[in-house]
Amino acid sequence: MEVSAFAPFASPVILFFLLGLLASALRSDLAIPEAIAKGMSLYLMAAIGLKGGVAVAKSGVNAEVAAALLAGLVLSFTIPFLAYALLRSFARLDQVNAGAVAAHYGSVSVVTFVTANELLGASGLVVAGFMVAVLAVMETPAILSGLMLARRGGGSDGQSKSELLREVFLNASVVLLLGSFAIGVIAGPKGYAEVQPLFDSGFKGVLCLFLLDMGLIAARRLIDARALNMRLVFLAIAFPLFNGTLGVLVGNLIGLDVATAAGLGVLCASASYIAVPAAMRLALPQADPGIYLTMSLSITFPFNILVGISLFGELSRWLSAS
Amino acid sequence: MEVSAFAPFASPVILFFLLGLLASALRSDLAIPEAIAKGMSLYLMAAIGLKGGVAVAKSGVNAEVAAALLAGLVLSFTIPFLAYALLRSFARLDQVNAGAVAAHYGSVSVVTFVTANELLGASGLVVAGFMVAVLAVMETPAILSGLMLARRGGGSDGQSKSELLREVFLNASVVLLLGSFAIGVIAGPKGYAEVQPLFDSGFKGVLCLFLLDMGLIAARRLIDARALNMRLVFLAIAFPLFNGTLGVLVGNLIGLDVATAAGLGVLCASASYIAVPAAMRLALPQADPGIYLTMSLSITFPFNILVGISLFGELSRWLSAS
Amino acid sequence: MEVSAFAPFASPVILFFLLGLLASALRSDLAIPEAIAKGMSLYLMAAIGLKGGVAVAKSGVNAEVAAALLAGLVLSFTIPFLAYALLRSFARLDQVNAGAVAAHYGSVSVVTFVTANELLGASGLVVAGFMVAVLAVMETPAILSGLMLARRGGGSDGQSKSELLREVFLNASVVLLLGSFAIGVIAGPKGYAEVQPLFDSGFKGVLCLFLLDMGLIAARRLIDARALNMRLVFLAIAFPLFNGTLGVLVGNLIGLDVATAAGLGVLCASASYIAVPAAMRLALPQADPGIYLTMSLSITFPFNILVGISLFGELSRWLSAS
Amino acid sequence: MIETVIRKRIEILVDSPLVRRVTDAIDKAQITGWTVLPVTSGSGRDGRWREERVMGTDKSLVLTISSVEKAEVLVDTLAPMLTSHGLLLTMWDVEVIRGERF
Amino acid sequence: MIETVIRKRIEILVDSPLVRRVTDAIDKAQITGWTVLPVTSGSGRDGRWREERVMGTDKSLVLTISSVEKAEVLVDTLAPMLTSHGLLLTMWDVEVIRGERF
Amino acid sequence: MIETVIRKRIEILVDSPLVRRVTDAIDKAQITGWTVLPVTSGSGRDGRWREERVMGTDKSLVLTISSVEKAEVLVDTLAPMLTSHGLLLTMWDVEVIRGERF
Ligand SMILES: Nc1ncnc2c1ncn2[C@@H]1O[C@H](COP(=O)(O)O)[C@@H](O)[C@H]1O
Ligand SMILES: Nc1ncnc2c1ncn2[C@@H]1O[C@H](COP(=O)(O)O)[C@@H](O)[C@H]1O
Ligand SMILES: Nc1ncnc2c1ncn2[C@@H]1O[C@H](COP(=O)(O)O)[C@@H](O)[C@H]1O
Ligand code: NA
Ligand code: NA
Ligand code: NA
Repeated sequence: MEVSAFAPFASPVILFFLLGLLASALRSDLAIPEAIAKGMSLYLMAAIGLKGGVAVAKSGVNAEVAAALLAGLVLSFTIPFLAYALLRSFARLDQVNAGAVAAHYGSVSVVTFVTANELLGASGLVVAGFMVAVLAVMETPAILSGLMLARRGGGSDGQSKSELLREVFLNASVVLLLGSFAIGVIAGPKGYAEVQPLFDSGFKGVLCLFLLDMGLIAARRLIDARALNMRLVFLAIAFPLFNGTLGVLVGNLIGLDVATAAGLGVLCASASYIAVPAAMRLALPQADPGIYLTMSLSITFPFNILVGISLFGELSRWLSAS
Repeated sequence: MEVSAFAPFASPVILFFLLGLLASALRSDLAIPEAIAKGMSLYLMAAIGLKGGVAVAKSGVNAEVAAALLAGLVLSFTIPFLAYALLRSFARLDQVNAGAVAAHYGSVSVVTFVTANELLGASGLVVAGFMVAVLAVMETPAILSGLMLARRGGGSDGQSKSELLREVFLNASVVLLLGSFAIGVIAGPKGYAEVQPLFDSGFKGVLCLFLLDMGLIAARRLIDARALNMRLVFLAIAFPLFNGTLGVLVGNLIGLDVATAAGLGVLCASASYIAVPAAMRLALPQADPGIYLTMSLSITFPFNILVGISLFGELSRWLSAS
Repeated sequence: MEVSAFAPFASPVILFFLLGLLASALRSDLAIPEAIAKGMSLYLMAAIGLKGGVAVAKSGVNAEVAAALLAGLVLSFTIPFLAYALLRSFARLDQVNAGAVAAHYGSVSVVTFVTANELLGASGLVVAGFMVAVLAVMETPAILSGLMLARRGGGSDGQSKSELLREVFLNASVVLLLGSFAIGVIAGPKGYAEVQPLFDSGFKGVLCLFLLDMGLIAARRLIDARALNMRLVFLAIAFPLFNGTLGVLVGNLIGLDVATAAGLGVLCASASYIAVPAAMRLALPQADPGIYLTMSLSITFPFNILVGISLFGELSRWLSAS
Repeated sequence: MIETVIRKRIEILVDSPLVRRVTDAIDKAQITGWTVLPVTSGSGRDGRWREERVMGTDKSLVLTISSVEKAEVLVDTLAPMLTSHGLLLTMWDVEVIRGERF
Repeated sequence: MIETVIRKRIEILVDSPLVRRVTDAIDKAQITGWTVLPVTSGSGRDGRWREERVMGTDKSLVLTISSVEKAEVLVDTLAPMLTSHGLLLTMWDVEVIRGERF
Repeated sequence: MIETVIRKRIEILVDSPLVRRVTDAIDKAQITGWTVLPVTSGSGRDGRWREERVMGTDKSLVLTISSVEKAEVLVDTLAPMLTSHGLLLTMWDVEVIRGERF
């Protein structure tokens, strides 16, 4: 099968994202109420968690799962170090901002993963259900390494450490993802059947509307961006390319199937724009959201949705074929 | 069939409620936007109303329905007197707070009823559709008797009486429940078929997300509670046990089938936490929501969801078998 | 088939609208959160746009489509001139208010069209998919002619002209309607199948809840209305009757099928209450929303939903039969 | 600079079900208008509250601009409710333009 | 206690579609920033409004802190809009910290 | 007219994830309460923001009424956060009723 097999640009999911980008670029006043957007993001997390849990309830847990979880943990924790080095040397960011950006790239984007599931699935690559657990464990380690990097030398204020750790380990998306994953495992296919109409049938439509909103926000943020320069834009594309390739390779090495290795690639390539920005506001308030949020949301996210996902799918196919 | 037949703890509905309780207990920042939660509660009322109305359009109205409506009316009006006596003597609450709490226990919780419908239904006990009308008529009488008790001796300010009666009889949930019940009756099964995908297929999934939110709110409220003491906690469990048993007995006496008698039990056992608190703010602003809302929402509601519903189902089975 | 074939008053869609009107008339506190209502209106636009686009992807474009688009453009632009003349002479409105009201009647109401689709469809009249494009092109010309009328002689402030044109041509509903229409065309029936559960199955149910809210708002606005007099009320019923008849006639003349001609009639009869009021706030802030919004939302909209749609359906049937 | 006049700005924090009573009092004091703002959470002697919209026990902030005389009338009208219904009222002087409106 | 300086706080109630014009005027007056608050309902000489977000005719409250000089510039810029567009503007003195920012 | 007393009204604009820190500081200063208002968009030296609730990087407005002494304590407690966390604090005198509560 060749690249065109993905045909992502005929998928409503992608088309709604493009509509959002276009509408913002034209400065239309189209906007989705924040409460609705937040609600949709919670829905998507609950749905993907449930689905993954049910898949694991069917397939059981084995060495492959353990290997994927470990790989995810290690990749999430180490990617920031690499990113940090480039952000400091190549983009000349200061320590705090470099640490904050690095945390975003080590962590993951739930919506990128969800979109990859749909797009890869449509081309016959079904990502294993346990990858939802990998997604959840990859959210936090990068925050820790990013903070370590940002604060090297500078001391953190002790008072807020426990609060910060709670925010990091019990942040809304980790709790909701792992919680609904566990519910999926416990309820199993039979319990899931009852709620399938909402969480399964409606899923793709909600994803369309959510991506419409993300398109609107990403483009507007880029238009208003002041703090970005060409080196940062370059890195915001180079990071997903490099990290995604790394993820696919590692997935291939530890014996994941074609689709699941592609899924690990997408996780590594993706940059967080939900859990990590909120954590940074708490832990590194001096860091500039005009840098980290604009890079992850306005450049890396569209790049992954429009190009990256297909690319890592092909790469994984090619690797497993050769 | 034995108790395990209910297997409520494998139902996603219950599991999401537990996830909410747990997330709040761990002080996670997981939260569902208020507009979404409010929207879900309106959806649940419209859906349950429609469903009940359609069932009545099919089954017609008979003496059983009339008996159930009358029983509901009488129970809702009288339960507060009993509750009031105990709240005054055993828990030593003052008149105003005792009246306010009593009103909550005489009235009903829509979500408890809806959850009971799902859980009992899953174990083969299908509650009759007309119980939705019973649910609606049980919402208000308790408010009146609660206010009578709270104000004995003390005069109410006349200016607000008409406003109060409107709030009580035309409050949002009564209007929406009775309104969509009537729509269900008029539109009948054929009209309902058009809107079934939203109101029926999606129902259980929405209930899951709503209970997730209720779990979050109930636990947080309990953690922040200052005004509660052990006697009040005891009553918040004793009330549903006693009232629920009373309801099942009455249902059995007036000839309701097993499932429907259990449904009446659940209605009596449940305590309002939507219509009544708002009415109390208007009519008894001196009463402390830290008492009435915490008792009904944080203790009685979880107790009924996790224990009570199954219990009244079993009791009704046992009664009709013996 | 006779009028009763429509049986609109047994449709849940209409019944929920009546419930809203009634609840407001009784001054119940029933209210749907604004964010939810706004989200539903966006959903309805996206869904109707997609559906229309998919229909066109199937049917292709031909001379009939071109004729309908042209007719829509011309009607939307010219209707305001007629309305303006009557508003000035018969109702004695000043220039600014007459221009503002005229713009509303030349433009269209998405929800009226959507409801007509459902009601006419239920009686066997399936409006052609391309009418969604006609709907979109009819939104803006009337705004331009309305402004021309309102400002005759008086100069508009230059600074805001470009902003105004953007607001008019890129306003949220035009962008969303045309955008999802285009997505429907590109994705085609195959792409649409993926998102059908959300956008098609759920559609009628969402329409019910949205009309419930519109009923609530329309009746409340009428109750609070101060600026309306009997002549304006008369025109708010005469306009849809006349414009709707005109639309059906033109549709018949240019060779549209029965259902589609009825659809054009409904578009002409309907008055905007979403896109145009916001544009008027920007362009004609001196005009009184107590006049234009109350006429279009509280009189013309209910009239069309409850009476007009059925009427234009019958008229179109009668015309094509004769 | 355009001429400004001094008026009272009054803000009243109140349970949402009671907003109507407060705005009725404002209308009765013949003040020209009022505006309601949403509020998301709070804490006082009665403890914390948050996300109570489902229960209908949330709060709102009612804001009104008026002349000193009408402000006094309003405060006197609201006086009996202030303690019994737990209202929080603050009031201060502001400059307004087109002061004849208030 | 940390040193504070006196600045003007200006709050402008405006139709949501017009917020952009007000914030453009603030930017033009070279004030460092502004913040927009939601508003849920209101009443004035033109009657009541509530839940108008679907229609896009709801209102917002724009808040800005500035020096007295810039406040005057802003008020003068907004003057022509005030009556024609029905803005409600109030202004008063507040203490701020890090006053050099405004 | 009912007697009023003068208190300080303090409003602090803060990133929503940091609201908790601000309210903890208010509690620590032994002020009786606080109220949080939502905010929809803004602009400052760091650029504009809007609709950031999904990302969790939106802002809130914390409002508290207190005596002058406690206000000073609060401002001193918050001082270190003010610059590092980009808080915007304004403070002014208001008349309140039932002043013994604050
Ligand atoms: N005195 C007032 N105090 C507070 N808000 C007001 C006042 N007068 C008018 N408003 C607000 O301004 C809006 C427009 O007022 P008006 O132009 O008088 O209809 C009203 O809907 C209210 O939201
Ligand atoms: N002068 C001002 N008046 C009102 N709000 C402001 C002002 N300056 C900044 N803000 C608000 O504070 C936020 C952060 O400001 P800054 O730290 O300057 O980027 C902005 O996004 C605005 O919401
Ligand atoms: N000092 C204060 N400053 C600001 N808001 C307050 C203050 N005290 C109380 N509130 C608000 O008023 C509500 C009721 O207060 P209380 O009656 O003391 O429980 C609280 O939940 C807060 O939202
Ligand atoms: Na990553
Ligand atoms: Na009860
Ligand atoms: Na029209």
